Amino acid sequence: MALDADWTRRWIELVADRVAERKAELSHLDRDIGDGDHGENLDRGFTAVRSRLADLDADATPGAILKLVATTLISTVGGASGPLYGTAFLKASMAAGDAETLDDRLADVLAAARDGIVARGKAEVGDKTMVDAWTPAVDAAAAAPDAVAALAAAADAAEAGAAATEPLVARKGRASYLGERAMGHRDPGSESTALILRAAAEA
Amino acid sequence: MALDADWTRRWIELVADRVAERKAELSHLDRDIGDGDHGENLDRGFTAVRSRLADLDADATPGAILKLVATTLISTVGGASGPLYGTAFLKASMAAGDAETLDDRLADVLAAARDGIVARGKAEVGDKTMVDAWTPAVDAAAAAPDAVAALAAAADAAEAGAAATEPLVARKGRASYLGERAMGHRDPGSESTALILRAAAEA
Amino acid sequence: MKKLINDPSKVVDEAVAGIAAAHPELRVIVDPPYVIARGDAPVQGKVGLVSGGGSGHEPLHGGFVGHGMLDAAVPGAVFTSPTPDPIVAATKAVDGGAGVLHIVKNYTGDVLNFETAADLALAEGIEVESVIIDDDVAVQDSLYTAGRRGVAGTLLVEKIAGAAAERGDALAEVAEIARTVNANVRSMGMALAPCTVPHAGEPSFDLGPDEIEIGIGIHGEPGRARIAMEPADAIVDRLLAPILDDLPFASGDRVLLFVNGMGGTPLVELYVVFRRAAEVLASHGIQVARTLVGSYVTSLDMQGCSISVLRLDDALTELWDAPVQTPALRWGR
Amino acid sequence: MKKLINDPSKVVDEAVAGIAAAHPELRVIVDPPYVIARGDAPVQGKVGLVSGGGSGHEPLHGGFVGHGMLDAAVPGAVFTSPTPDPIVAATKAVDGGAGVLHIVKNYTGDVLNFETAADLALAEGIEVESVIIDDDVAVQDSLYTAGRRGVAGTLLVEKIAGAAAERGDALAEVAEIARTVNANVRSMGMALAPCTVPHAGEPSFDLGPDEIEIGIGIHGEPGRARIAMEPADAIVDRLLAPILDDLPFASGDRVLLFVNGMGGTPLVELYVVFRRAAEVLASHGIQVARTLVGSYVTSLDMQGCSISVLRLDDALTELWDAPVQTPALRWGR
Ligand SMILES: Nc1ncnc2c1ncn2[C@@H]1O[C@H](COP(=O)(O)OP(=O)(O)O)[C@@H](O)[C@H]1O
Ligand SMILES: Nc1ncnc2c1ncn2[C@@H]1O[C@H](COP(=O)(O)OP(=O)(O)O)[C@@H](O)[C@H]1O
Ligand SMILES: [Mg+2]
Ligand SMILES: [Mg+2]
Ligand SMILES: [Mg+2]
Ligand SMILES: [Mg+2]
Repeated sequence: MALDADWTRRWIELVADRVAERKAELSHLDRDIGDGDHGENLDRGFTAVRSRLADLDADATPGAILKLVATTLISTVGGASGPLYGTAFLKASMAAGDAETLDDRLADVLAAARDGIVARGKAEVGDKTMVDAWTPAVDAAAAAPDAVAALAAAADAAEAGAAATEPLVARKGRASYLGERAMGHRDPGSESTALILRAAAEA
Repeated sequence: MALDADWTRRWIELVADRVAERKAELSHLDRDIGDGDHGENLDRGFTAVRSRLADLDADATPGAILKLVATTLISTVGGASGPLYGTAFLKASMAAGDAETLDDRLADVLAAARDGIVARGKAEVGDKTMVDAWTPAVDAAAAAPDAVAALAAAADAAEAGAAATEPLVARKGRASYLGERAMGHRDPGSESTALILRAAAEA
Repeated sequence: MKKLINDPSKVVDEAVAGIAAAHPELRVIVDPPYVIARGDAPVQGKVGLVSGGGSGHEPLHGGFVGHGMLDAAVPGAVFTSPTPDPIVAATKAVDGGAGVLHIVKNYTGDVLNFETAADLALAEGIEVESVIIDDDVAVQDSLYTAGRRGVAGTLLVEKIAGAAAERGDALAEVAEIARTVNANVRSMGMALAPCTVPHAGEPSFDLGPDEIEIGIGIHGEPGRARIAMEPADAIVDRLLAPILDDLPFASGDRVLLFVNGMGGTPLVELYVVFRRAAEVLASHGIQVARTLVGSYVTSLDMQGCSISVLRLDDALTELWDAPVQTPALRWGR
Repeated sequence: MKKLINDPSKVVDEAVAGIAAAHPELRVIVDPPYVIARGDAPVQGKVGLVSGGGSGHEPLHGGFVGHGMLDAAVPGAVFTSPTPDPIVAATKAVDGGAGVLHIVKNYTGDVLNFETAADLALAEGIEVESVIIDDDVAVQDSLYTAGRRGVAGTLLVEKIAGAAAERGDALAEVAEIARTVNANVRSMGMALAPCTVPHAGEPSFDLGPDEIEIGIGIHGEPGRARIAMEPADAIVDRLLAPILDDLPFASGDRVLLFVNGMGGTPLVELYVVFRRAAEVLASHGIQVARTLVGSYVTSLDMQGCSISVLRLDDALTELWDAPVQTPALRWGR
């Protein structure tokens, strides 16, 4: 399997499908320790992404597709996750450049995405944010023998990272206002990160 | 038994006791077809009456006592029942004049009270108001052989009159806003009238 | 019952004390019975305006005391008309020699207590006129009822008559203008959820989770019909139809559209209601020339709204636009 | 969920349309993404003020657009910061050549989206300064959190900075005044009952019939502690203690006391709260020189209140008193 433009489209469409399916679940996680809109926010964004993807040139590169995702998320999601995921996809598209496939640079693309989030949001691992899913995923991808294995390893690591946010006290985002009351709840952004990376592995 | 000043005081104090006891019940009747404050209103009034009674000259006549009740109710009750009961006691005090007892004029005193209510509120029998308790009571008192019998007859007639308001549609007061939805509920003012007249019979 | 109160029987006392603390420009008698008056009352040579009624409708009436509106407000117990004494006291306090207008919502208790007060004031040599407000179209057949209730239209009467008094109109003229406003305004309200009177401790009526009450008054009285929950647009249509039919309003009319919250409903919902109401009026060729949106004539914590429509002419419009400076309504100074 | 709405996903669209219909003096872009601007924007030579944030806090921010306050407000989806595009559009629309001040409540989403917008506006040659508002003392340890939240104090910043811009202060000066207000205001809120976000359809948190939530934000977030229901006076004491400790306020201070309703709480209760708050401040020797009571910075239909205290000096007092003419705050013209 080549991580080419077709794959990139399949990936993004699968994300859009899964966000729509799991919208209520994501918002529910956010209701527990945030403001209850994370699923709505991402669904608004990926619904817009899906419709704009249809208008994109048939020969658009993976990088161009990722850039479209970035600008669409930035201009439709709002909230914390909009600029964070927007920046992530923007930096990913820059790392993708105008390559036809991402096979040779997947780990760099993921690392660029994560670095973008950290640059904007200033969160560290353990702060109970989406970074807790991204960073183990980036590390797992870097250690994997090839791109396909990297995708699977990233998805597994992101899911484990999301689960590992449950016992934590948050230090960034709305959940940080709750102090110890955030303990026992999974961070919604880490869960949506796991969703995005699992979709990448299955696309 | 003479309907003298002592009796008048006992009567009014018994009314104050019973209104306090049955405050919630009266307000509950008012909640069904009015605004739920009839018990509160009367309790506020008769609590004030009780305390002012204590300050009244020991040799005050029945008429003077009734006048104190009237002015106190007018200045403390508010709502519809304040001016109506206030006027009733005011007219009653005028009919009592400076007589030492009401034995020879009880029916006139009650009729004066009822006439005062009708003059202010313009309600007729059947309009589902306190007049539906007062008018049969006045009639029964007029037909009774003596004052003691008149009190008992008035109380019985007022209670029957109050009960008879239940099937009616109201044409005065707040219950009139409800149209047929007032049917099946007893008018709170007719019930408090029955309370007042029963207390007179038992004082 | 969860409320920001202390002793349920002290709500009015403490709220009046709060009004006094929050609005030092008013002169508030903070011992019962209460009077909330303009700081500069009596204004010599000006007709004084007094209104009042049960508490629980805040900011009505105390929030409308000030330049260009009421000279004094008399708050009774919750949902209970004040007694004559404080009405007389207010009347005396605001009499600047040009007489006093009583603005009375049409409820038996309010009418009777203001009647007695007017008699007593007259006996003390103060000229008093009374205007009875009955703008609520929910009460249908006025021949067989205590008559229509005075609801949110009261605010419009107070503002416009207040402006007339402020410009120096005589008592008869101010009263006439107040009656003109009353004759040209129609209102109707609804509740999503009832209110809870503090000392009662339970809701004033019961509503199922999918029921709403149409035609409610402002005293927690149940309304004219209980129906299944509907979208806001359908509710607006249901409130506006009897309002428009009643006057009737006609194509070409210029109106003031007032969407009022009942106390527990947030502004964002009132704007959703306003949007539809303006749309419906436009579709009837009725021009919305002036607007008001907010919780001004409330019923404690009731959730719901009322809509009032006032037919304007140039004279009323000018008086509406005139400066007003009160805690709850303020412009032009 | 009973609300005066139609489609839960259309609440903001319809409310913005209602704002446009109710306030023809504003210039409202009624197609998403929305911008609510002064009718006379851009005012040449004047610093433009732009604020915004998630919807559901009405009248914040759209109700504070007008002379002497904001030049434009950018409403996002319910409780969701707007995206950069409409912030940039608003910034351009109000730039009168003197630069634009962004007033941003301290939430990660708001900060990030305004940051991007400021970068984009700068790239188009507009000078932008940003002020982050973080007045909420409920969030205790700012080193280990996203920092304090911006809550009701935002209104005070918008009013005072708006007056500075209106009198012709330069961008740096207006920003400095906004930061001074933020540095001198502290707020804390509580809920008797949570709000229900329309598209969620269920309350934002669960509260038992005898529980209240202390230290809530304005986005339906649960607060800092859940305690048993208390009388209003005890609640006020609980809210004021950390406010007074934090700045700290001291005997002799002159302050503005702002009691704010959360959307579902009636004014009469806010006055009960105000009374006690004024009493407590007096007992600390703090002089309440200016007051504000009402539901201005809300959280949909949440029941509850917040208290804000701003330390005043003569300069801030003069700016607070300066004329303002917006849908929700108006005096002096
Ligand atoms: N500073 C941050 N760095 C990284 N991720 C963050 C930060 N702040 C918030 N997040 C993520 O954003 C998620 C919330 O997104 P969302 O609910 O859409 O936005 P909002 O909090 O504005 O409502 C959180 O679950 C968290 O994973
Ligand atoms: N016009 C009237 N004539 C006689 N009685 C009336 C009239 N209007 C109301 N009432 C009586 O007053 C009672 C209500 O009193 P209350 O609840 O104290 O006052 P309010 O209606 O102002 O709340 C009614 O039950 C009725 O008996
Ligand atoms: Mg969220
Ligand atoms: Mg009653
Ligand atoms: Mg009453
Ligand atoms: Mg949000």
